[in-house]
Amino acid sequence: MDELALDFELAPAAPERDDALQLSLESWEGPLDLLLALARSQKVDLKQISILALVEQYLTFIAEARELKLEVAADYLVMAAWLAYLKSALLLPKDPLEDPSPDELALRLQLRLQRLAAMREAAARLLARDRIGRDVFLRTKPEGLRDVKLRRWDASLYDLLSAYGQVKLRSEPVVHMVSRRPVITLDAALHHLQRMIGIKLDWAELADFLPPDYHGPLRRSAIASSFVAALELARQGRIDLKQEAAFEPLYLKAAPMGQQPA
Amino acid sequence: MIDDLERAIEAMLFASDAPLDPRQVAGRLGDEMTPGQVRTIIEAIAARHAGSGIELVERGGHWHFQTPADLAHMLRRERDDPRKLSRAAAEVLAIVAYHEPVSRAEIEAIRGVQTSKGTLDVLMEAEWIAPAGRREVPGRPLIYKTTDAFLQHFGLSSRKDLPGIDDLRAAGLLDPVDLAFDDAMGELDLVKDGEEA
Amino acid sequence: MIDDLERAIEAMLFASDAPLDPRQVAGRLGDEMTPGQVRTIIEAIAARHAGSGIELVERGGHWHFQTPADLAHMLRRERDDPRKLSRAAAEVLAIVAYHEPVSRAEIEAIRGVQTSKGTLDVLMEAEWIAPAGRREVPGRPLIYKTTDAFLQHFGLSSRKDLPGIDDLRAAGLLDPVDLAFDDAMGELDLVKDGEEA
Repeated sequence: MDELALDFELAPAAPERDDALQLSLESWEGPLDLLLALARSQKVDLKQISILALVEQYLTFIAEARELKLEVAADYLVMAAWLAYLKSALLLPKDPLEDPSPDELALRLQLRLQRLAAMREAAARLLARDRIGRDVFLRTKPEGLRDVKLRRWDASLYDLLSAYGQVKLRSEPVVHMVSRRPVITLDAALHHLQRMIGIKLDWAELADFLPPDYHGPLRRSAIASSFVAALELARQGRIDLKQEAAFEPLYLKAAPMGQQPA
Repeated sequence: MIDDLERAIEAMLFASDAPLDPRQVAGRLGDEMTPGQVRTIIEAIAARHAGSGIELVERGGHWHFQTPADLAHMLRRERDDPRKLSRAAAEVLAIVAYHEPVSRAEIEAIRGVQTSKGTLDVLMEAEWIAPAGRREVPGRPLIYKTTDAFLQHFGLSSRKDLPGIDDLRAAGLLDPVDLAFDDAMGELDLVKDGEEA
Repeated sequence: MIDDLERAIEAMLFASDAPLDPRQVAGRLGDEMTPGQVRTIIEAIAARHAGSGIELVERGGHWHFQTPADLAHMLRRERDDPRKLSRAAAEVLAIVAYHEPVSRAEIEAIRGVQTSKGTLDVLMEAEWIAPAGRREVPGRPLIYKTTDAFLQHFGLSSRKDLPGIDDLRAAGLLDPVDLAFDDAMGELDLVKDGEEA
């Protein structure tokens, strides 16, 4: 790290003319860096540097680099062109209409250099502070603070009992018992429906033909078989069927005697 | 005012990555002092810290800083981490509760599936089951039973409070799934049936 | 005689592997004290250690024990500093620290060169800088700021401790060029060099 601090002091030193042979553009981080190094060589406060002299220094430096056939990156050349323009503008009689004026351009350049210099100095001072691991030291193996998670398992009595119920079910021998379901056969339904048709003369809903004491599965079975029975009787032309729309109640009544097929 | 030598030794012991003995400290100080002299200073430092939240202790002739043992509980913070018991663990726990004491093989026989060691570990960690000796059969397998913590957690005063098989059946907990479905369907409004026809 | 609470806080700060702020300490004490009360005790502990070979310091509101800087020569080991910063990285770090929050474009405007991706990466890896949201201008560029770890490493209690920051601010050297330019033009008494025109 000490080398770094040194670096900051050494780098800005502008090359003497004798050093020209050693000049290497790679030591600078861009044209502004080079300009700052050259400005420092004027050995005055950055606020008092002569921009014109600085421009001269830069242009000379670049010219020498090109003479030595060093590769000069484009951004250095762009800066050189801009500075050459600035130089001529500063030297020529002032044109009050020119905007921005060369003085303003020079001031801007000076402000930029001041800001870069300030940050470069700040970096050096920062790095020179008492730093952990170099100047001040911490404990190498602190005990550390720990968060211990206490795992708490959650389960309710219901979870426990229902789990046991499932285990029991799974382990019980599997016996398939086919339970006798209460059903109304198609024959019984046909029979019943034919009898009822004679009693009810007007349109009546299919459900009305079922005995009222049929409940649950028995009623479901009765509806199914009566429906099929109704279809059969309609096919035989003995009853008429009517339904307003799909899923609406199904109505039936006895067919007029005349239409009865022979 | 603490003199610079004492400060340096204190800092050295603080920042060292391993306990140091007086000879090592003297060496780092350029051997201008004898280990005996260094030791005297180290003891002074230790005395200065006595009764504080930091102590300098000697272990086999080497010294290092540490936090006092009586404050260890201040350095850890305990936090609850509640977790839902898995279905498999609930089954195993129920089997232990209804059939205790049982071995792992017996649990597997009842469940009809293999039981991972981890499931029993979870239940032991929860302190709901505990080993209860060995079954005197070939292989002498460990057998498990439930604990008082188990009764407490599930609000049971004794294992006898566990509902019997008949109770479970009455509560519908032993109903096969498809039968339960039929029952649920039967409760549907009958008017619906009529419209379906 | 040091009381138990002070001992506990001292042990906590000593044992922690990261600097702690009074809020964290209060939390570990079960929130029975306010962070302000804890802070008073921490300051008392720091005062007790002042002038010894161990010091308790505040960095960005967080406190940690370390060795005093003046003992560096006694403690420095032969090992190389593992964190060697390139000149570019040091400059970027300084710009972020003195101008934060700052975008990459703003950093480049000051340095006059493009900042390679690696430079910011190195500083983020060291945890000295971190993204701090986006600037609400077209393109919404990321902006960066320094971290608590930065303050710790460089021994700064807060950003106000940055060397020379007050002078730089007073001199307008932390203002953008445009702003400084307008100020300078406003003042009219431009210090121009004689060679001009």
